[in-house]
Amino acid sequence: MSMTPLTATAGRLTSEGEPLNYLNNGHGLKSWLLTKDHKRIALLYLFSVSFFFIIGGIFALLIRINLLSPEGLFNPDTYNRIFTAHGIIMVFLFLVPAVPAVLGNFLLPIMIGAKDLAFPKINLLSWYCYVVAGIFLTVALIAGGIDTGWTFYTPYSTSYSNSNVLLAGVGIFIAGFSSILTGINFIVTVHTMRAPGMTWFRLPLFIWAHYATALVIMLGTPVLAITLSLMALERVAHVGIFDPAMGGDPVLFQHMFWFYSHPAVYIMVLPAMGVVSELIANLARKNIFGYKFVAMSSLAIAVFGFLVWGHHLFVSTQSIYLGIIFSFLSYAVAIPSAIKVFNWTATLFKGSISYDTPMLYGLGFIGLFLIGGMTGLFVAALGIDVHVTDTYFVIAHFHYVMVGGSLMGFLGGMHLWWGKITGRMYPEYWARAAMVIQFVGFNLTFFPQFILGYLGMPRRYAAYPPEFQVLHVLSTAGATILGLGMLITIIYFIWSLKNGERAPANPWGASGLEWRTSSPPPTENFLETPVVTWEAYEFAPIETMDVLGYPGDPGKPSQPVPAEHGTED
Amino acid sequence: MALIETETAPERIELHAEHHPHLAHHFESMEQQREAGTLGMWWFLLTEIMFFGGMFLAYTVYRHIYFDAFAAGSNVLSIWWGTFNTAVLIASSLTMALAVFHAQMGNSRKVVRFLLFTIILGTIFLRVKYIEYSDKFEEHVFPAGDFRWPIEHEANRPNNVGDMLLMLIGAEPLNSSPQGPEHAFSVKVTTKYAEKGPYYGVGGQVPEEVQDPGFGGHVRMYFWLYFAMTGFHALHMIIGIGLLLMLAWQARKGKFSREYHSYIELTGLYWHFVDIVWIFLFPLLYLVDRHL
Amino acid sequence: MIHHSLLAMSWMLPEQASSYAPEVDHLYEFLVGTTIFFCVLIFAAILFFFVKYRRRSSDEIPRPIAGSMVLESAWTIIPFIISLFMFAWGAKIYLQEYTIPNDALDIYVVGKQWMWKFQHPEGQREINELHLPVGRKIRFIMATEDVIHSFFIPAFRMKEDIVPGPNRYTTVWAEPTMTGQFHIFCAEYCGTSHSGMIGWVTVMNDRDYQNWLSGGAAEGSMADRGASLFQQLGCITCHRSDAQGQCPRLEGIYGKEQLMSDGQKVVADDSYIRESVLSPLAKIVAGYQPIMPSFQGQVSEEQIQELIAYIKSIGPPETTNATPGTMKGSTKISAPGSNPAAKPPIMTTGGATIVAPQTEKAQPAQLPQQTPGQNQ
Amino acid sequence: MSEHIVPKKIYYRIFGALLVGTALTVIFAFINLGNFNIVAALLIAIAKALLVITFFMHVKYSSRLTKLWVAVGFIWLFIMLAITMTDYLSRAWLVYRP
Repeated sequence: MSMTPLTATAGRLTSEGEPLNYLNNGHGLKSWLLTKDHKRIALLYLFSVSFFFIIGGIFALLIRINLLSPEGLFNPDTYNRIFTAHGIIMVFLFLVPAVPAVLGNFLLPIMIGAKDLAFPKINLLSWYCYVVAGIFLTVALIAGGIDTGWTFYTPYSTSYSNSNVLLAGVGIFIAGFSSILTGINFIVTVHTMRAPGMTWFRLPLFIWAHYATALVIMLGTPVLAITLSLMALERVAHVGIFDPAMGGDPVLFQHMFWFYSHPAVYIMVLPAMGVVSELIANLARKNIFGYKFVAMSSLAIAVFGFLVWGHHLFVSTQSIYLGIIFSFLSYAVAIPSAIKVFNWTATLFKGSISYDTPMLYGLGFIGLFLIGGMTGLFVAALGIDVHVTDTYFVIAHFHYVMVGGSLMGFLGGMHLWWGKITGRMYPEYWARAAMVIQFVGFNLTFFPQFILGYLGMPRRYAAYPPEFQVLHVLSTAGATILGLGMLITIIYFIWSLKNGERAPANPWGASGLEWRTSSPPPTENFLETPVVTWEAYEFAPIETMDVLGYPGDPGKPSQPVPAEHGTED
Repeated sequence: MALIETETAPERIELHAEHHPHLAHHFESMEQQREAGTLGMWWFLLTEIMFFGGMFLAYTVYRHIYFDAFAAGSNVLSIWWGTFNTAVLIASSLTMALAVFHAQMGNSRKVVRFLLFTIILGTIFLRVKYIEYSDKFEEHVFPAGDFRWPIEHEANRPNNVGDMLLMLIGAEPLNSSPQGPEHAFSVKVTTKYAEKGPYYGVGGQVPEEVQDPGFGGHVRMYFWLYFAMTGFHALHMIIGIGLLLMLAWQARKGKFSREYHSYIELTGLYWHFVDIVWIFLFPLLYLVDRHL
Repeated sequence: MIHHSLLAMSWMLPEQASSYAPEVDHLYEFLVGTTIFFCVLIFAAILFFFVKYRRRSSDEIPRPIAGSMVLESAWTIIPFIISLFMFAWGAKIYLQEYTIPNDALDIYVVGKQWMWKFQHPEGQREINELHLPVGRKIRFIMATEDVIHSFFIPAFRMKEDIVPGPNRYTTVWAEPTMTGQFHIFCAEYCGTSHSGMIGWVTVMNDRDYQNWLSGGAAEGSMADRGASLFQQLGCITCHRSDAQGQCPRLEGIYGKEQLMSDGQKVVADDSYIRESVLSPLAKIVAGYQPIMPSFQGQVSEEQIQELIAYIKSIGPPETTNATPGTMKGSTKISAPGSNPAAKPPIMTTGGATIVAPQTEKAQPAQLPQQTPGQNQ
Repeated sequence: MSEHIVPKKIYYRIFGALLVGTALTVIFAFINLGNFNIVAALLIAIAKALLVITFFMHVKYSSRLTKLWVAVGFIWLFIMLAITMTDYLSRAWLVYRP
C-alpha cells in the first residue's frame, strides 16, 4: 500500500497560478473555523496561544513594575490578582498547549508520513475547548480577577477568597479537555498512521517527545479535572472535603493538585526537548548522538514524572518519611534529563554547525535548561528545600525550566519551521539579534532571583524589605529587555508573512519527512504516501531527496537514499 | 462519540477511488480506521479511570480516617436497591455485548433489539437511582441541603423484590409500614451510631457556622462522596443512553454492516466501563460494616 | 572551585543564626560548586564545538557518528551517584530539622490573617515581634486561625506550614546561635496582606532575655492565665482534681499515655489536648461519657494554649510550673509508649492526629446525649 | 487487532458468573470478617471487573498493546492511591511525644 490515489490537490494550481497548498486551498472564515486540516488547526492554535502569551507577558511586566519599589506600586489586592493571572494564563493557556498544539499539531502527521491526525474533528473540538476555556478565564479576569494564585490551595480558595475562583476552575477544567483531546489524537496517530517503512526507531525524536507528552497528558489531566470539580463543589456547598473545619484535610487537595501539576511540568518541557533534538540535529547536519537513549529518556521522564509530586509538599506537614522517598525519586527523574543534555552536546561533535537562529535557540535552550535542571537538584534536596521553597529561588528555578526551556524551544521551533508553515522565511539578521537580546534579558531577569530566594525573599509578596530592592530592580530591568526581544520577534514574524522571501521545500538541507514536501505543504501533506527507507537524521545532498509535495511527476516513487551508515548504536 | 467519525474536509474536492463509503479520507484502510477508533476509545477510558480515581482517592483517605462515620452512612442506604441495580447494570452489559455480537454478524434487526434492551435496563437503573436520591432528600442526608444526623424520619425502603417492583412503577410498597422490619433495621443502624456524636443541621451554611462537625459532620462527608461518585456515574449512564439511542436509530436505518460497525463496538466499550465503575462503587458505598 | 564560590557568595547568604543553618549552607555550597562545575564543563564543550565545527560550506555533510555505550553509561551512572550523595546529605539535614529536642523552650505561635501572635510560657504576649534567648533550643508550637500559613525565619533556615484543623499542632524547632534581629515571614500565600504578615525575631543573650521577661509579665504566666480560664469556662466543675467529677482528672496526664474507650492509647500531648477542647468527641477516655461540649469558637487559640500550659503545670511535683527547664521532667515521664502507632518519640510535623488510625473505631453503646454548646 | 467473534454462550456464562459474584459480595458483607470484609469485597469486585474487561470488552482477543494500556490505567490509579495513603499511614508515626 505504498501508493494511494492522488488527492485533488495534486499538481493543481490556484487561480493565481500558484501550486495549491493547505493555505490557499479554501478561503473565507468558514474554511478556517470549520477546518479539519491539522495544519490549519495548528495555525488557529498559533494565533490564540500567541494572544494569551502576550496577555500573560503583560501581566509579567506588571509584576516586575510593582516590585520596583519595596512598598510595591500597586495595592496588594491588585498585585495578588496580577500574579495569579500571570500564572494561570501562562501555565494553562500558553505553556501546556504551546508546543504540542501548534508545532506538534502541524508536524506530527507530516513527520510520520500521514495525511492528518487520526481524529480531525476531535482535533478541531480541542481547539474550541481551548477557546471556551480562554473565554471563561478572560471573563474571570475582567470580572475582578482571581486572587488564589494558580495553585488554588484550600481552604483559602474554598472558604476565604472572594474572587472568581469558580469561573477560573471551570475554565481550567475545559482547558484540560482541550489537551486531553490533543493527547488522544497524538497517541493514536503515532500508533496507527505511520507511513510504510517508518518504524518506531526511525521516528524523529520530536515524535518520541510528543508521544511521551501525550501519555502524561492522558494520565494526569483527568485528576486535575476532578480535583478542581471537587474544589468548586466544596466552594459552593461547603461540605468539607478539603475544609479542616469539617474534618477535611487541605493536604489532600495538595496531593491531588500536584499529582497533575507536577507531571504538567513535563507536559510543558518534553515537547520543547523534542524540538531541540530537531534543531540540533538538523542545523548540525548530524544524527543525534545516542538516539535510543534520548528517545527512551523521554518515556522515562514521563513515567518518573508521576512519582515525584510530593516534593512540592516537603514543608506542608506531609509525612516526612514520604518526603524522603519523594526526594529520592526526584533525583531519579533528574537523570534522564541529564542524559538528554549530554547527548545533545555530543551531537555537536564533528558536526557542521550552522549559526542560523534555530541553532542559537537550540544552544540557548541547553544552557538555560542546564541551569534550571541543576537548580532542580537544590530544591530536591530536602534540607535546602525547607529553606528555599516558596521563595524566589523556586520562582527562578522553574522559570529557567519553563521560559528558558519551553519558550526557547517553542521559539526555536517556530524559526526552524516558519518557512514550512507560512511559505516565507523570517529575516535572519533580526532573528539572531532578537535571540541574543532575549537570552541576555532572560538571565538578567531570573538569575538575581536565585540570590533573592536564598536570602529569604518569599514568593507572592506585593511588598518586601528594602534590602532586596537592588536585586529586584535588576530583575525588572532584565524583564524589560526580555520583553523588547519578544516584541522584535513578533514584529518580524508578522512582517515576514508578506515580505519574507519564499521558502524552498528544504531551506536547511535538513532530514526528515516534513522537508520532503513543499512549503507550505498541500492539504494532505504529500502527493503520495511516502515510503521511508532511511534512518532518522540520515543526511543526504538535497538533490537526492526528492520532494513529494510539488506538482510534478506524481507517479515517481520516492527513491531510497543510500543508507550505508545507519545511526544504530 | 460521533466525533470519532472522520469524514472528508468539505473545502477539498474529493477524488477517492474505489473506497468503502465509510472510510475517512486520511486512513489507508478500514482495518486502520477500526484500530484507530478502538485505541482512541481505550485511551479515553483510561482518562475516565483517572477521573473517577480522584474521587476514589478522597474516599479511601476519609474512609480510613472516619471509618465509623462511613459505616454509619453506608448502613442508611438500601442494600436491596443497591443489589438490584448492580444486577440490572450487569444485565445491561450482557445485552450490550450481544448487540455487538449481532453487529459483527451483520444482523441489523437483532442489533436494534439488543440496543433497545440495553437502553431499557439503563433507564431502570436511573429510575432506581432517582428513587434512592429522593429518599435521601426526604431523610435530610443530602449533604448540601439541610443535613441531619441521625435521620429522624425515614423514607420507605423495599425489603423484598415485590416491593421494589411496586416502587419502580411508583406504587406504595405493600409491607413497608413505619413499623416494618426495614424500619427496625434502620433504627438499629441509627442507634448503633447515634451515640457517636451529636447531630446537627446545617442548612447549607458556610462552615464558619458549624462549631464541631463531630461525627455527624463526617457522616455528611460520606454522603457527599456518595452523591458525587454516584452522581458522576449516573451522568455517564445518561450520556451512554443518549449514544445508544443514536446508534439504535442509525442501525435501524441500516447504517451498519458486517464490515462497518465500529461505533457499536466503541459505545459497547464505554458502556462496559461504566458498568465496571459501578462494580466497585457498590461494595464501597453500600456494604461498609453491614454486619450489625 | 567550591572555595571560590564560597568567597563569591559570602554576600549572597543570609546570616547563619541557627544551629543547623551552617549545615544547610554547606550543602548549598556543595551544590553550587557541582552546578558551576557541570555548567562550565558543558558550556566549554558547546562553545568549543560551536567554533571548531562551524559550517564551512553550505553543502557539507559530516560523517554520522553512532552513539557510544561507554559514554552513555558514564553520564548515566556518574550523575546518579552524585545525586545519591546530594539526596543523602539533604535527607540528613531534613531529619535534623524535624527532630525536636526534648529539652526545648516552648514558644506558642498563632498565625492569622495577617499577623503572627506569640506567647511565652512566662506569660509575655507578642505580635509580629518575638524575643528569644541565644543558645537555647526553641520549640515552636504553631496553630492557625484561618488559612494555611508558613512560619519562615530565613536566618534560621527554618520553615514549616501551619495547616488549619481542630486536631493538629505543627511543631518545628531551632536553636538561635547569634544575637540580633532577623526577619519573620509568612511563606505560604494567605490572601490580601500576605506580604504584610511579617515580623522580627530578636535574639538576645540570656541576661537580657531574663530582664525582658521580667519586664512585662503583668498577668502572670501562661499557666496562671490557663488556671483562671479553667475556672471561668467551668472546666473545673467536671475535671475535678479529687477524681469525683464526671470527667477525667487532669493532674499529671500531660505527656502520659491515656487509654481511650476504643482501646487505643493516645499520649496526652499538645495536639491531643487541643483536639479535646475543640472536638471532644473525637477521642473519649475509657470509662467516661462523651458529654463534653465543644469549645470551638468560645476560646481563642491563645487561650487553648494557656489551658495546655496550665494542664502541663498541674503535672506531678517535678513539673509544677512550665518553666523551660522542667520540660525535661515532663519528658522523662513518658518513655515511648506501647502505642502500636508510636515510633521512637523523635520527630514531629503537623497533621498527626487527623490520621491516627481509626480515630472513631467502635465505642461502647450509650444513650444519645443532649449536649449543650452544639448548634442544633 | 483482527476482529474476533466471541460465541454467545461465553457471554451468558460471564453474565452468570457476574451475578454469582454480586451475590457473594452481599453475603460476605453480612459476615463479620473484621478488616477482611473490605479485602473480600475488593477481591470479588476486581474479579468481576476482570471478567467484564476480558470477555465483554474483548481484551482477551485484543492486541498486546491494548492489554498493556488497560494495565497501565489501573497501575497509575494504584500509584496515586498507594503513595497518597502512604502519607496518611506514616504521618501517624510522627505524633510528638513530649
